[in-house]
Amino acid sequence: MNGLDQIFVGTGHWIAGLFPVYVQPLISAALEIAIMMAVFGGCFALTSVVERKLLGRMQNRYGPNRVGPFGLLQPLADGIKMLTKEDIVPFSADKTVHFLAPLALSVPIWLAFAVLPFGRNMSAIDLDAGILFFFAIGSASELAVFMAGWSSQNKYSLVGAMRAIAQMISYEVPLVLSTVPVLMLAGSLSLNEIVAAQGTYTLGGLARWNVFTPWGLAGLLLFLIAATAESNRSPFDLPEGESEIIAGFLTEYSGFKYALFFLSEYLGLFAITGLAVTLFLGGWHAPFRWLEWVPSWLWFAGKFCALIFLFVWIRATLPRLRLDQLLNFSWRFLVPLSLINILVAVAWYWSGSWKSPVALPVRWVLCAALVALPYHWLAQSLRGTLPPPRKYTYAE
Amino acid sequence: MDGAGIIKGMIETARNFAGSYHDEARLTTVQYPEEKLAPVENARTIPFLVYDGAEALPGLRCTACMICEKECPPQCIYIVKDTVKKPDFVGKMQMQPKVFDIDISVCMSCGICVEVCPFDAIKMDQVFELSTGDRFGGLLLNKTQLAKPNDYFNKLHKTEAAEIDLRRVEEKQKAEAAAAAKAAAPAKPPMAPPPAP
Amino acid sequence: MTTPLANYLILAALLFVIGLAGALTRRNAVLVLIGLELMFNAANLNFIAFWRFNPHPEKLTGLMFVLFSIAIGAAEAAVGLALIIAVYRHRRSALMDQFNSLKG
Amino acid sequence: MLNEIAFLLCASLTLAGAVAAMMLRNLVHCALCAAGAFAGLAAIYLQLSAEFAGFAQFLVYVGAVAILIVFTILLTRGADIQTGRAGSSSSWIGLLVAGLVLACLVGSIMSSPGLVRLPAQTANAPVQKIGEQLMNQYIMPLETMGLLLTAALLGGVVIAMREPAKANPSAR
Repeated sequence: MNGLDQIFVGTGHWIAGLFPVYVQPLISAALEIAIMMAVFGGCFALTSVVERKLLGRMQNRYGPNRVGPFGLLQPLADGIKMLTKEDIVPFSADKTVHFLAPLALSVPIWLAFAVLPFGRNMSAIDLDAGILFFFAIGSASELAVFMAGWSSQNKYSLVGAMRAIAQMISYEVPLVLSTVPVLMLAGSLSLNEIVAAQGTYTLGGLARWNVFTPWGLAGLLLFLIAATAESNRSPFDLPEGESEIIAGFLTEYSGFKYALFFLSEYLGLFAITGLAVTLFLGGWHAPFRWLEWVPSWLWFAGKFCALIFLFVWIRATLPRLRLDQLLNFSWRFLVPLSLINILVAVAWYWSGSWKSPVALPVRWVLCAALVALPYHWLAQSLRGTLPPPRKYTYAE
Repeated sequence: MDGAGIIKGMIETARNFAGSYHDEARLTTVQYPEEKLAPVENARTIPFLVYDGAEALPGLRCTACMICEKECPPQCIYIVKDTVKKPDFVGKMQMQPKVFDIDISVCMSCGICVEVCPFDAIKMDQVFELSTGDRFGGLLLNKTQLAKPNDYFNKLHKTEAAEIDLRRVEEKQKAEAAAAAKAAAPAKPPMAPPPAP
Repeated sequence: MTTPLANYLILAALLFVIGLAGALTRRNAVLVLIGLELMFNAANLNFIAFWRFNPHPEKLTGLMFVLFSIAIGAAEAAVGLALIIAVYRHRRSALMDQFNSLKG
Repeated sequence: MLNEIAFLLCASLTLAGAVAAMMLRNLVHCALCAAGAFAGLAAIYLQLSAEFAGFAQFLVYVGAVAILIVFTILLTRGADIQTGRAGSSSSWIGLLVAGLVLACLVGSIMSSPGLVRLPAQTANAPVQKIGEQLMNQYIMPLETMGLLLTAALLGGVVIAMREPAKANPSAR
C-alpha cells in the first residue's frame, strides 16, 4: 500500500535529490507547480468535452463525437480555434485594464490549488490557516470580474459584471458559513488536519466523514449550492445569460483572452470541488477500512469526478434563476440555514458524550429534525416571494 | 417536500442519461452524412420534368403551355416555346419547350406548378443536396438537367404516380379506340356521296 | 530574515505620507477615502513589524490589534463610502471643495 | 538573501500602487492600483510571518473594500472623463505638510538606535493561539467589534438608501 500510495511523493523527492541541497526547495516547489498545472490543465480540457457529452446524453443526443475517437480531441480543436481566432479589443475599451482582467482572474485561481491535500502528504503547502487562504484567493476574483466588465465599455458587459459581482458577494457568505461547522468540529483551519480528523473508522468499518452526520450532509448541500453560484455555473449563470446579455462580462473578449476566462471558470470549479471533497467527503480517505489498500490520491480523484458529474447533472436539469430569485434564495434561505447548521453541529458535538448504545440513531434523528424544520419554514417563507398565481381571463 | 421539483427533474435527466445507452427512444439523433432518414413520400424540394420512354428530351410530357410559369409565386420558371411540334402519348400534335429553366435558388418548393400543370409534366423532387460552388449559373437548372424518367417519379411518389399512369393508360386506350373507330368507319360503306354534285 | 526593523518602519512611513498627501491634495472624495485607507494600512504595518521584531513574540498583542483594526477599517470604509454616495446624491458632485455650504 | 529580494519586490509593488492610486486621473485606475497596494501589503504581512493577518487583509481589503470603492466611483459619476485639475486649489500646501511629516518620521526612525536591530527567532502565530487569545484575553474587543460591524452595516445601508421621493423632493 505504501509504495503505490506514495509514488508521486517518492518520485518528487528522488528528482529533488538529483540537485544540490540549497536549491532543492525551489526545485520541489517548481515540480509541484508543474504537476499541478499539467494535471488541472488536462483536467480542464477533458472536462470541457466530457461535460458537453454528458449534457448531450442527458438531452437525448450525442455530445461532440466528430473530432477524434468519441470526440476526445475536441479540446484540442477548441484550443487551436481559441488561439488562432483574432483577439479583438474594442476601440473605446480601456486597453490596459482590458488586458489585465483575464490575468487578474486566472492567477489567483491557480494559487488556490496550493492548499488542497490531493493525497497522503501530497499537499503543496501545509498552512495552518489553509481555508482562510482559500477564501481570500476566492474573493479576489470579484475585482477581476469587475475589471473585465468595466474595461469593455459596453452596456451588456457592465450589466453582466454587476450581476456577477452581486451574485458572487451574496453567495460567498453562505459558502464560508457552511464551512464553519467543519472547522469547529475539526478544531483547526488547516486542511490536512481536517482530513486527518475524518480519517478514523467506526465499528462497522465506515469512515467518519463529515457527510455522514446531519450537519455534514446539510453543510455539503449548502456548500455545493453556494459553490455553483460562486463559479457562475448552471442555475446561477445569470452573468453570462446568453439569452439576454450575450456573454455578460465576456462579450468583448475573443481569442486567447476568452480562453483564459473559460479556463479560470473551470479552475474555479475544480478548486471549489477539491475543497468540498476535503471538507465533507473525507479528502483522500477510503470509505471503508478494508478498502484502504487503494492509493489515497485515487480516492480523491474518484470523489472529485463524482462531484464534477453532479455539477454537470445539475447544469443539465435546472433552468436559470432570475436575479431577484437568486438574491432572495441566498439571503433568505442559504444564509439563515447555514447559521442554523452551525447550531446543529453544536448540538451534535454536545450530544456526542451520550453513552447509551442507541445514542447514535437518536442523535441523528434529533439533529436531522433540527435541520429539516427550519428548512421547511424557510422554504415556505421563500415561497412567499413567488409572484401570485396568474389569473387568465378568456373571451366568452 | 420543498425540494421535490428539483429532485423530479434530476431523476428525469438521469433516466435520459442511463436510457441513452440502451433505449432507442432516448437517443434519437441521426448522424447525417453516415446515416440518412428514410425519405417521406409526400416530401418535396424542387420540381423536375417527367419524360416517358427512353430518351429524355423527345419524351418530355411538357407542352410549353406556360401555365406553371404564370402561376409560380416567386416567378422562377422561364419557358421559351419551340416551333417544331411533336406528338404526345395519344398521338395528338403538341407544342414543346425549347428552353425550360428553373432557378432553384428562388424556388420555394410550394408545388403550385405541379397542381396547375394539365399534362402531369412537372412533379416535385426529394433531393436536397443541391449546394454548388457557382452561385450564378449553378443554381439555374435547364431542361436537360430537370428531365427525369417516369419510373423515378414512380419511385418517389408511388400513389400519385400510380393514379396518373392508370389515367394515362385509360386515355391512351380511349384515344386508340376512337382512332380505331374512326379508321374502321371508312371500311364500312363510305359516307353516302353528297346527294347532288 | 535579514531585513531589519527600520526598513519596515520606513516603508510604513512612506505609505502613510503617500496616503496623507493624496488625502490633502486630491479634490474627489473617493480619492481622499482611498488615501485614508492607505494611512490605516500603514499603521497596521507598523503594528505587525513591531510584533514580529518583539523579543518574545508569543504575546500576540500587535497581531490581534491589526485584526481588529482591519475590521474597523472595513466598517469605516463602508460608512464613509455610503456618506459619499448620500452627499453626491444631494449635491450632484463629488468634488470636495464644492461642499462648503452648511445649508440644506 | 532571498528575503531581501522578496521584501524589496513587495515594498516596491506596494509603494508603486499607492503612488499610482494618488496620482492617476482616471478614478477606476486609482481604485485598482489601490487594490494592488493592499495586495502588496498583504504579501509583506506574510513575509513577516503573520499569516492570519495577511490573509485577513487580503480578504477584507482586496476582496471587499476595493469593490466598495469601485462601486462608489461608479455611483458618483467619477468614472467619466475628468475635467480640470486633479489637485485642489491649495494642493502644494498639502504636499508641503506631507513632506514635513515624512521628514520627522524618517528622522525619528533613523536616529533611534534600537530600531535597527535584527528580528527575534522565527516567531510563528498559529491560528490555535490566535483563537485562544481572541476568546480569552480579547473577548471584550471581539464583542464590541461585532456590535460595531452591525452598526456600520445598518448605518451604511440607511445612509446610502434612496430616500422615498415624497420625503425629499429635491433629492430626485
